[in-house]
Formats: sequence, structure tokens, C-alpha cells
Amino acid sequence: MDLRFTEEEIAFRDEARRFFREDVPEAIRRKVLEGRHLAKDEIVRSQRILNARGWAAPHWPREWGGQGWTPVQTYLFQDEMQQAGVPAPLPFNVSMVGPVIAEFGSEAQKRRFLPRAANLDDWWCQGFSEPGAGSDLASLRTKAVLDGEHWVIDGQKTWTTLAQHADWIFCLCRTDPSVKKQEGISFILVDMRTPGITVRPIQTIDGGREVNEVFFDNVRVPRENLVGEVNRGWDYAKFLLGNERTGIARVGTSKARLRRIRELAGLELRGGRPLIEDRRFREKLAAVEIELKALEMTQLRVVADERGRARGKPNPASSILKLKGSQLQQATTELLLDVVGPHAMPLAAQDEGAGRNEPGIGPEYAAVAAPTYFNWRKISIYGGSNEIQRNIVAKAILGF
Amino acid sequence: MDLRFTEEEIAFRDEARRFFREDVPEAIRRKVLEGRHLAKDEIVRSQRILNARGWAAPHWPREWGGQGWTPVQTYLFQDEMQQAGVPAPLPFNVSMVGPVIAEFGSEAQKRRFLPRAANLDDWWCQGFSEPGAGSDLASLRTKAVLDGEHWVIDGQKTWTTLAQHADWIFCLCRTDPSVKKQEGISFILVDMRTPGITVRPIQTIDGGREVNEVFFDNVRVPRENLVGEVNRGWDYAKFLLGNERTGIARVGTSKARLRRIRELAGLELRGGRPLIEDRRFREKLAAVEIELKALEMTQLRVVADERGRARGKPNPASSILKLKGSQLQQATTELLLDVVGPHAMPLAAQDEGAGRNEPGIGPEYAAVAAPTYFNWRKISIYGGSNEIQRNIVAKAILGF
Amino acid sequence: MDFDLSGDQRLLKESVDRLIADRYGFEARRGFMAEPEGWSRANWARFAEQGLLGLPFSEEAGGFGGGAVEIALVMEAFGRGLVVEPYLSTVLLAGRLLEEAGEAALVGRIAAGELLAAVAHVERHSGWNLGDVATRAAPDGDGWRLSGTKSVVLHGDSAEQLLVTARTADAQRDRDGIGVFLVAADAPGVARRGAATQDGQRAAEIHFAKTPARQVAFAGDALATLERVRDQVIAALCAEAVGVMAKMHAITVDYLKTRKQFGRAIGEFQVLQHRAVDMYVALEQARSMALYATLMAGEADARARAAAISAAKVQIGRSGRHIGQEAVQLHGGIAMTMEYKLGHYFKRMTMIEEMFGNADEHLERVATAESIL
Amino acid sequence: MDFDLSGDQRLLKESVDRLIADRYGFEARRGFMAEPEGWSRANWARFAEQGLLGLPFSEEAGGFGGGAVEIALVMEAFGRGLVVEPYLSTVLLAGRLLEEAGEAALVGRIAAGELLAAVAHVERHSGWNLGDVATRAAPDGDGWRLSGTKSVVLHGDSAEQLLVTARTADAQRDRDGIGVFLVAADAPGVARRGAATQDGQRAAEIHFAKTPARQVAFAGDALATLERVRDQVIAALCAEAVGVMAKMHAITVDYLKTRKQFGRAIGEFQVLQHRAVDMYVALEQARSMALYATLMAGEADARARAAAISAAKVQIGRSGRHIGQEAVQLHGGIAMTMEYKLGHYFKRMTMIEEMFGNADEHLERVATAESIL
Repeated sequence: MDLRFTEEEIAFRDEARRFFREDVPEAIRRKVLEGRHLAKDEIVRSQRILNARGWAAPHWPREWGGQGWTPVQTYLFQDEMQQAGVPAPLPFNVSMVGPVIAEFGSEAQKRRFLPRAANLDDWWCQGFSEPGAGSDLASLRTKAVLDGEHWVIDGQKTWTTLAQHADWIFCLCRTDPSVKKQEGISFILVDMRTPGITVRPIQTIDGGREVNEVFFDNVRVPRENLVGEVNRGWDYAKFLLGNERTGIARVGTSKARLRRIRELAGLELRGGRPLIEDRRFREKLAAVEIELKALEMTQLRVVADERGRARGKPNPASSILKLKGSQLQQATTELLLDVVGPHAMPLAAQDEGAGRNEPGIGPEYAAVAAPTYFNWRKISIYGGSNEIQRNIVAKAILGF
Repeated sequence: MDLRFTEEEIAFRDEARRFFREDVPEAIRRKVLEGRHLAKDEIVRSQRILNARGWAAPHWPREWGGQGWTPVQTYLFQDEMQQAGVPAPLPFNVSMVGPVIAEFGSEAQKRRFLPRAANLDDWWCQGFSEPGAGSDLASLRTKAVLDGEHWVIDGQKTWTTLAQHADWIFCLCRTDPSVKKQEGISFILVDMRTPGITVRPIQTIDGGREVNEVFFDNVRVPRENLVGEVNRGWDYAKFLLGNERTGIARVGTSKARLRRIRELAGLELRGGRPLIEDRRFREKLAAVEIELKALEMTQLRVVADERGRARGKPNPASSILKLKGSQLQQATTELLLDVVGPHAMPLAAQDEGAGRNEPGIGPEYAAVAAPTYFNWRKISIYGGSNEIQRNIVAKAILGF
Repeated sequence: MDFDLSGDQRLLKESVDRLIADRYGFEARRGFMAEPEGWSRANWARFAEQGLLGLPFSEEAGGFGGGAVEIALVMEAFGRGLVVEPYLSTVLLAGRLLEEAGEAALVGRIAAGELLAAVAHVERHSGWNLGDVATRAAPDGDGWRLSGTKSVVLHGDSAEQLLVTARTADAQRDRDGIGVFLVAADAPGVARRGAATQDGQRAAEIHFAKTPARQVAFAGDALATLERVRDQVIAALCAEAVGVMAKMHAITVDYLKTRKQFGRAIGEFQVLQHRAVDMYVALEQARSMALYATLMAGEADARARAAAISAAKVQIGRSGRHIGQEAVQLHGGIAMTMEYKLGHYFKRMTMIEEMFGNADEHLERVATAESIL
Repeated sequence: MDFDLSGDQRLLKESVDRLIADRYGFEARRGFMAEPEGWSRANWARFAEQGLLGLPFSEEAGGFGGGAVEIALVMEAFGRGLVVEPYLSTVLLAGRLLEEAGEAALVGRIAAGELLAAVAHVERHSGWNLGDVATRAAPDGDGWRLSGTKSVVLHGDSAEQLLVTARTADAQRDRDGIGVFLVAADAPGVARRGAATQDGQRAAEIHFAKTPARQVAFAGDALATLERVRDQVIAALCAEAVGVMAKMHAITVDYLKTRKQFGRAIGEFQVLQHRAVDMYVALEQARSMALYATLMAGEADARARAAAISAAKVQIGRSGRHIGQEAVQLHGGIAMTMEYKLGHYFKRMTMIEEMFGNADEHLERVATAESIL
């Protein structure tokens, strides 16, 4: 038993750290670290830098550019990326549709989509959630009917993140309404420019516009855009969701956020002294840091356990990472509110929520505090809410 | 709207305060305030002092010695009693079996039992819980079969508080196993000296012996000891439980406990300074005091709302009082642990748990800290666990 | 002890409740926020008509002599409606401060709906501490000239008169040497910039460069008066918070009853039931402490008053955060959208938690005081 | 990075696990506690035989050179068994301190199971602060004489040798001027009184009246060495706590699966499921931090080590309290009885939470240090 990283692991970590900090533009990384929104071209630019190095989709099969890393390397890569403020390669491309196509797609689909997904030549979005379904994802109602050489899709998706930027959407559609709900679903790739698709932005309470509704009205999609077999879409979706293991806790992101909080707490004064010198604040900060250190160790234990596991088979421990990771990410946003105090109140200039075009007041870093707090409430809701995660763990430990 | 007490109410409170402090022996009250156990004769002595004044069962019907107080008076009485460290009149007598007999008992039962219950000439205990039932009280299995002029009782009760002191037990017994579980239960009074009754003490983790198992083996009880109608016992039990409204939060007890904690935190040093001057400790204490002040106000609101309510009809707000009240009582025991620090570790001399007869080490007041913490875990379990209380409130607010 | 409302109080409550129910629907509120000042002049006139703008002032000052209970009734209703008009800033803060200074004429104009005023006290590094003042007042003939910058001045952008804290003497964090100065918003040397706040209200940053000002007079020292008025405002804010929390709880319960998943109402899931119950307990505890703050807002002993008000603010902060976060979580994604009402309550609640000091800061005040029990 | 045990570690783990499984049943333990000293000499001999008593000591000192990982394996098993023998006090505390002092002969006797020793450092008002020492040592010829009172000396009643902290100079709470003195338990002027502890272990109060003593020597200053050994003991205690918590969780899960109410296993109630999950998360977080403490127990930088160990103690304290309270609550009344095993784990956990400083005290240490991230 040796709890330290090997020399090779440390060398890899240092290489990743150097690359992220030297090759990814400082301006992009600062925006991430400061909690500001990135423009589309910044995300694209960052991913292409990674892809040029072969690091946009390192976990893909080797023939499609994967790196064949150990779980520890993957962990170190993600942790360094998050700590450096490098935007993660678009998850819809590299963690979701990519692995599904690589595993279940036709050779033609692989050739057509995978290289473009890795390089963000195609921007993908996810067509899973529907208004009526919520946590009961399999109850989806968007239907696809085969009409000659085309699927005809009708229905509505929601919470579609960054659909406004997307070139393609991967959809779960009901293709057989007569069987058990999980058994009549297919996985279909749809060009966003197809007639009949309408994207309607949903403004979120932080003033942002990162999610959308996507409406399908008699949308005709070539038959060959079906992935794998018809009515097997639910299996592919489970495979997709089961691939998210490490990284899900976003320990690196929380570390970077806490570092930022320490920095800002050195700038904000209370009673004439920097807040970072205040005992109560330091204790609150330390309490979060302790939980985060514990989560980091938990994550390393899960990583070490990865070696023996099959791909696409979720480890119940990943539910713990999601659960605790979301709570800690949210805790950091509350600390940030504490730091900025009254200056959390005014809306920032960049924010579109006010319906006015005014510059903000107060320090710019203070203006992101409340919107981040509001926005990050989503972390315990999306990707399987914390209640769903608890159900999963309960089943694993109790068997009910 | 006037949130202050009236002059009459204040006069009543002062009278109660004076009485409790002057007429109930200091030695008894100190034991209560210091968290030590009372001997049987101390409990009896205290209740008889109250009864001599007509205050042992003030909420009973006037003809049986009740005082006809307003809800506010009842509240003030209990609060002062708890704050003064006066042991509450034995609840099995005055809050449980007494009101049931007064409401549903025969005239003969009233004459025979009520005056003796008020004066603690008879010590009652409660025969409700059974080993297999837990929170599902109505699933009880102790059965009573009519055999001529006697009920013959067989079965087992558990968690019977202070049964070792008891002269009588009031039991829920199954008298009709063929109907819905709530509908075949009767309420029967049993003399503890009846042959066939065995009391076995249950030692609790604090080392105390306040609860027991009570076994019934062919116990023959006169037919007239049935209260009310046969198979209506569940209604009487619900009436009994529904009478506990105010007082259930034990705000006065928690106040007295916090006062004691402040006193002891003035004696214990950390880094050479009294703990009570430590900022972190003061903030923890203040946090509990704030919640307790809120609960006191909540209780007053419930009290004010009592006027319009029928007796025996539980107010869902009383579940809040139980829920929050238990949490706060338990929080005070954790503060006490903080106060005494390492000295919480040795067992006290008086404790029988060690199986040895040794004097304790360290300050005497420190020795009660851990046993009290252990023992008071029961508060969120007994009398309807906090989970049951949440179910009750959920039904009231959601209707499910 | 009597928790019943008097006849007048009941009438007041009914009229304010009706006003909110009739005029403050979700869509209507969106309209008010889109008006040039970010709130509705028509509503303001209505408030004046109904006597709300003069409510807290003595009858001599043209008011209606309402006490803490009356203010709490109004504010709880305003919380339910998420009212965006400058009631707290103009009436409860500036108006009450002017009343304390004996400025009956100005108070009368506020009561009549003819004057908007704001109190400027927050600075870049003051936090919510009224005694941490860097802005300076220099004597200038009969009057004074102010120099400094105030931030997060609630509704400071539409105010016509500003009440500004500034030092005439002593060091930045001394209790002595603080004065309150009246400044016309269009006086020379005033530069201000308004911004919406996170909860759809308004605030301003205001610079003073040798701005001519008149000092207002208080019987005692200015800081003590400022703190008293601030404590009364916090009590009012606690009542507003109860309105906000009660709505969040009600909306959530309603959602749990009607939203179906896995073939049944999600409120049938025991886990969600118990969490709704814990929200309810938090709400009732907050309601109780808001009542306590109402009772203690007029307490003469400043230290007892401050401890009680801070205790209430702690409870409101803790309950508010718990209820807000749980309300969002139990809803799921829908609560994150601007189109759905819940998130707007959540945002207002978050700002109330922060306003005039968060729960931690007030806990510290309670901890250093005598026991509130 | 490699979380796998080495071959030797696996063997050690298997042998200790087997020892506990075979010898440390609930009834057997009750028997050990009823023995004259409150624990079993036979077990002690068995520990000696299996090499556990020499485990942490260097091979030169007659030990087996076990590191923090080996100690953690033993202690986690001891936690599962609720072992009452004086392993922590004699081996990990006194033994390690003697080893640091170069007292190879005494260490060898401990390793062989021939000597029981205890460290006396807690005083009436010291809390767990090793640097708060009122007991004084006065020079007396070649040796010293001690005067003062120590309390809560773990297993101090059966110890034959006592290691006592005392001041040779400076004021009660100075870091300098503290020495560690070796005293025979039967030396003149020693008066001691043993008592059981809440968790079925033993402790003593010991008075010293001009008791002759020999000072033991450390390379650096005594307090720094005491603190290092204390931190290593806390790491071991964290491992024990994980054993205790894991058992509480397992017992509770088992109970939820088998206990029936309202016609079904109570583990089918979603509320109890989610609470069992939150206990599990707390357990896994504690397990992770115990591992971290194991990793950092040997850290050379005293400040980094102290912060890491304190961080682990905070997590253990928080998780332990949560798991213990929830385990009792989810069981209901049965958990409150001495006849049922759970309560004994709950009590041990409560004492571990307190030992060497509770979560609040250690949080303060973490907060004043550099970030542990």
C-alpha cells in the first residue's frame, strides 16, 4: 500500500499541468476560474488545442484517438484541467455521443462523426429530458416513426444545454409505444438544421441562457442516423450515463474555486481587516476543505477500484461522488456569497436578466457570486438528481 | 394583538414560580437540574406537595380537582415547573390514565382511581408498547380473553417506564383478533400485584434502569377493570396521546439546562480562560438558544390556538413541538459534552453500569454529561418517533 | 398574551392582502419591473392612497401611528407579492430616520407619496456595519460638504433626497463622529449609477465630491439612532421573509401534490414528504422569530433589542436558506427557470438573507450579548 | 498510487481480523470487562504472541517495524471488536513515547507483554492541550520529584509505569519547560483511583505528592515529541473509529432489512433508505480521511502533519456523531439497551469523538493552518 503517486504519475501530472497552463489561453482560463461565461468560440478554441495534442477524448478507443490511460492518469488529467480552469471538452461530444457511437455505431457513423466530435467541428447537444418526464427519464414521449427511408420525429425535448450552439442533437425517441417503457426507445442522431426543429431558449434564474426547449415538428431524419439497433436506445443511454465516473465529483473545480475564495477573502475587508483573517470565516472555509479533501481521497479510492471494472457498468460509489461532489460545489458558492457581502446584490452588467443595458456597480468579481449560487443549484438536480443517486446507493446497500 | 402577558397572567406565573421554589424541596429540584436520577420517594413527595395545592392534575375536569386554567396558564405552569427543576407530576397518572378514566371510565372507576392517581397513592405505568410492534403500535398482540367475570391476559409489554415502582398498569390488549387491527383493542386496568405478572428490567446504555419488560402469563383481571367499551381501546389511546400538546416541547427543561450549561462553562477552563468566554462556544450556545426562543414562540402560538380546539383532538402543530423540542433537548446534551471535555469519559460512582462499586473520578457534574447524552437519544424515539411525527405533519400539509 | 389582530389591524391586513392579490400577479410584476424606474409609480400612488406610505409615522408627522405589528402585516404581504416598490428604502429606512430627526415636512411628503428618499450607508469595505464609515463631511459655512462613495444604496437611483452617513470626526471605525446628512440627488458633485439587483429591485452606487449637504439632528448620537432604525427595518424584513418563505413552501407543497412521476404524485414519496415537513418546521420557527422581532422592535433597552433582532435575523437566514434550497431541489429543473415563480422567491430570499448582515454576522452579535432566553 | 495491501500487510490484516472474529464476540467481551482489571490478560498475552504489542516499534527496540498502515489495520479491527485492552495507552501512547526517548529496554518489555504503561497528561483544566501543564517537577539530587494531579489517564489504573508530563520551568501554558517523567506506579506519593469509562474501558485519576521520578530524554523538545506521538495516536484512533462506524452502519443496514413494521421490512421505507445512504456517505468520507491521516502520520513537517491529522479528526468526529445518532434513531428503542450491541459502538464512538480533542477544537487547528488542499 502506497498512498503516494508514482514517479511516472507525477511526471504525467506535471506534463498535463504545464500544457494546460502554457497552451490554453490565460484569458479563457481566467474566465472559468472567475465564474464568468465563455463564448462559443472560446470553448471551441480550447477544445481544438486539446485535440491537437490528442487530449480532447483520451478515454475513447485507441483507434479513434484514445490514449489508453490508466484510471489514475485520467484522474490526474481531469483534476489538473479543472484546477487550471481549462473548460472540459464538450461533454456531449466526448463523454456522451462519442463513446456511444464508438461502441454501438456503424463504421460509417464512426468515420463521419467521431473525428468531428473530438475537434468540435460538430457541436452536439443531448435530447434526453422531456417536460413531462423529469427524473423518470424512460417515460419520454417524443416519437419517431419510420416512413420509407426516414424517421419522422415529433415531440419536445427540454433542458437542452447549449442547443443554441449545436449542429447535431442525439435523441432518445419512442419507436415502439406498445412495449414496456424502457424497451421501445431508440437512439437517433439529428442534424439541427433539419426543417421542423425549433429551439426556444429557457432563461434561468441566474439570468443565463444555457438551456433550451427543442421542438420537433414532423422532422424527417435519414434512416441511417439510427445508432445500433432499433428499440435498444435505453441500453445505450444507460451505457452513456454509466461512463461518467470520476470527474463527476469535480474536485478540481472545487479546489480552484476555494483558491479563488481565499484570494478574494484577502481583498474584502471586515472591520478593517481582510476577511481571510476572520476566525469564523476560516473555520467555515476549513470545514468545506476537509470535506473536499475527504472526497478527493474517496475519488482516488474509486479510481483505484476502476481497474477491475467493465466499461459502461456504473459503480455505486460514483453516486457518492456525484452526491457529495454536488454538495461541496454548492457549498463553495455559498462561501463566495459570504465573501462579497452586500456587493452580491447588484446585477452585473454582462447579465441579460435585467432587460436593461447598464453597467454593473461594485467589484466585478462580486457580481458573479449570486448568479453562480443560483445557477449551481442545478448541480444536485441534473444528471440524475441527488434523490435518484440516493435511490441507487440504497439499492446497492439494502437491496430494496 | 399584544404579545405580552397580561397582568393576571404575570401574577399567576409569579405565584407558580414562588410556590415551586419555596415549597418543593431544593434538594429534589437540584437533582433534576443537575441531571441526576430521582428516587421513587422523591417523586412521590414532590407530587404530593403539588397535589396538596390542587396542582398535580390541573387540567382534569373540575369535579376531579381540575383548575379550569386557560391554555396560557397551563403553559406558564409547565414552563415554571420545568425551569424550577420540579419533577412533572407522574405523566402516566395525570396525563395518561387519569384523563382517560375521567372521560371514559365508569363512575366507580373515577371514584376509586382518580384521587389516588393525583396524589400518587397509586403509581401507574403504561402497557402500550410491545416487542414486535415498535412504531406500529396497533399491531400489538397481548391478548385478553373474557372468562366469566375475569379478563385473562397473556402476552408481553416492553419499554415500560418505571414499572418497578408501579402499583397499576393500564394496558392495551387485543380482545378481537378477527377485525381490523385498530378495532379489536381494549383498554384494561391491571393491578401489578396480580399473579402471573413478571417485571424484568432493561438496562439502558446510560447505565440506568428506567424501562422494563412486563410479562403477562395467564393474568386474571376483574371484568370491571375494562375502561369504557370493549374493542374501543384504540380510540381511548388516541385520545390519551392527543392530550399531550404543550409541555411536550419541554422548553422550560431546555432553558434550565442551558442555564446550567452557562454556569458550568464558567467553571471549566480552556487555555486558562473560562469556556463561557470562548467565542466559538458562545456561538454554538447562542445558536441553540435562538432555536429554543423560536420554539418557545411557536409553543405560545399553539397555546393561543388551543382555545378553539376540542380536547383529545391532536393539533398537527404539536408534532412540530415534539420534533423540534426533542432536537433541542438533545442539542443541549451535546453542548454539555463540549463543556466537560475529557471529564465526560469516566463513569460516575452512582452508575450501576460498570458492575463495580467504585467512586467516580473528576467533577461530579461532568459524570452525568455522557449518560445524559446517551439517555436523551430516546426523546426522538419514544412517544411517537420523530419519523412518525413527520408522517403526521406530512398528512396534514400534503394530504397523502 | 393575545395573538389576535385588533379590528383595525384586521382591516389593514385584509386591504393589503387584497391589494397584493389583485395587483401583484406574476405577470403584472414583470410589467412593473419593465417600467423606467424598475417599479410602478401607479402602485406607489395606490400605496399612498391606502395610507401605507404614512403607516409607521406618528400622526403629528402626517402618519397613521402604526407600530411594528402593522408594519409586519404589510411586509409579510409584500413578501408574498415580491413587491418591488421602494417601500423599505423610502418609508421604513429614510422616512423613519427623517422622523427621528424631527423632519416633519419631509416625512409628510413621503407619507403623501410626493417624495422618494434613500439611505446611503454601505461602502466598499464597510460590510453592513453602520459604524464603519470612510465618507467624510467637512464644514462649509453653515453647512457641510461630503466626499466619498456609497454603494448598494437601496433604490438610490430613483430617490430625490439622500440620507448619507459621513464622518465629521474620529477614525473610520469609531462609534463617535458619525453624522447623517441630507443631500438632494441633483446637488453638485453627486454622481450616481443605478443597477438592478439580483431580486429585481434596484440599487445605486453614488459618488460625492464636495457635495453640499445639511446635517440632520438626532436627540442622541447618530449611530445609536441609525442602529435603532436599522433594527426596526430588520424586523420588517423578517416579516417580509416570512411571506416569501410561506409562498415557497406553499408552491412546493402544491407542486408535490400535482406533479406526477413514476406514475404517481411525487408528494407520495415519503422522502419528499419528510423534507417538506422539515421545510414547514423551518417556516414555523421563522414565523415565530419574526413575531419575536416584531415584539422587540420597540424595546427601549438597545442591547436587549439588538440581541433579539439579531436572533430573529439568524433564524430567518437559516430557515430561509433551508427552505429556498429545498424548494428548488424538490421542484427540480423547473425551479431554475425565470418563467416559473418559485425562483423569484428564492432570489429575493437570498438577498434578504444577506441584507443588513447574514446569519453568521448576527449570530456573533447574539453570542456576545446576554442570553435572549 | 496503490491502495492494495502488501503480502505482509494482508497477512497481518487476516490474522487480526480472525483474532477479533474468533475471540471478540459480544458475550466474550462482556466477560473480559468483568475481569478484575476490566480487560483480559489472556487477550494481552495473545496480542503479544501475535506480535501486535511490538508492531509499531523499530526492530532494534524489539519491535516489528510496522508503520501507520499496519497500525491502522490493527486498530480498525479493534474498532470492529470494541477491544477493551490497553493497546492504545500502553503500546501506541506510552510505548511510542518511550521509543522516542530511546528507552529500548522498556519498549522491549512492552512488546513482550511484560509491562503495562500509561501516559498521564490530562489535568483538571487542561482539556486535551498537551502544553497546558500545572503539575510541577522539582529537582531532587540526580532525579526529580513530581507534585500535581492528572486525570483521565487511559488505563492508568493497571499501568505499572507512568509517563507523566510536568513542568520544570515557565508558566502553565508556555510551550517550553515541559518534561516527561517516568514514575513507577507504586512509587511513594502516588495515589490513584481507577474508574470504568463510558465505553467500557478504564481510566484513572492520579495524585503525585513529591513523587520521585526520572526524566526521560528527547532529541528535540518534549512538547514537540508529545505532539507527534499524539498525532500518530489520533491517526490510529481514526482507523479504530472507521471500524466502529462501519459496524454501526452494517448493524443498521441489517436491522433495516430484517425488522418488520406496518407489514414490511422497515428498509423498504424510502425515508430510512435515504438516511442509511447519508450514513454510508459519511462512513466513506471518514474512511477516506482515516486513510489520509495514515498517510500523513509520518509527515516530517510538523505543521502540515498537525493540520492533516486535525482535518481527519474533524471528519471522524462529524461522521461518527452523524452515524452514531442515526444508527440509534433508525433502530429505535432497541438501540438504547445494554443487551443490544449497537449501543456499545455508539458509546465508544462518542468517546473517540471526544478523545484528544473534539471536532470543533480540531477545526480550529485546521482553520489557523495553511490550507490542506
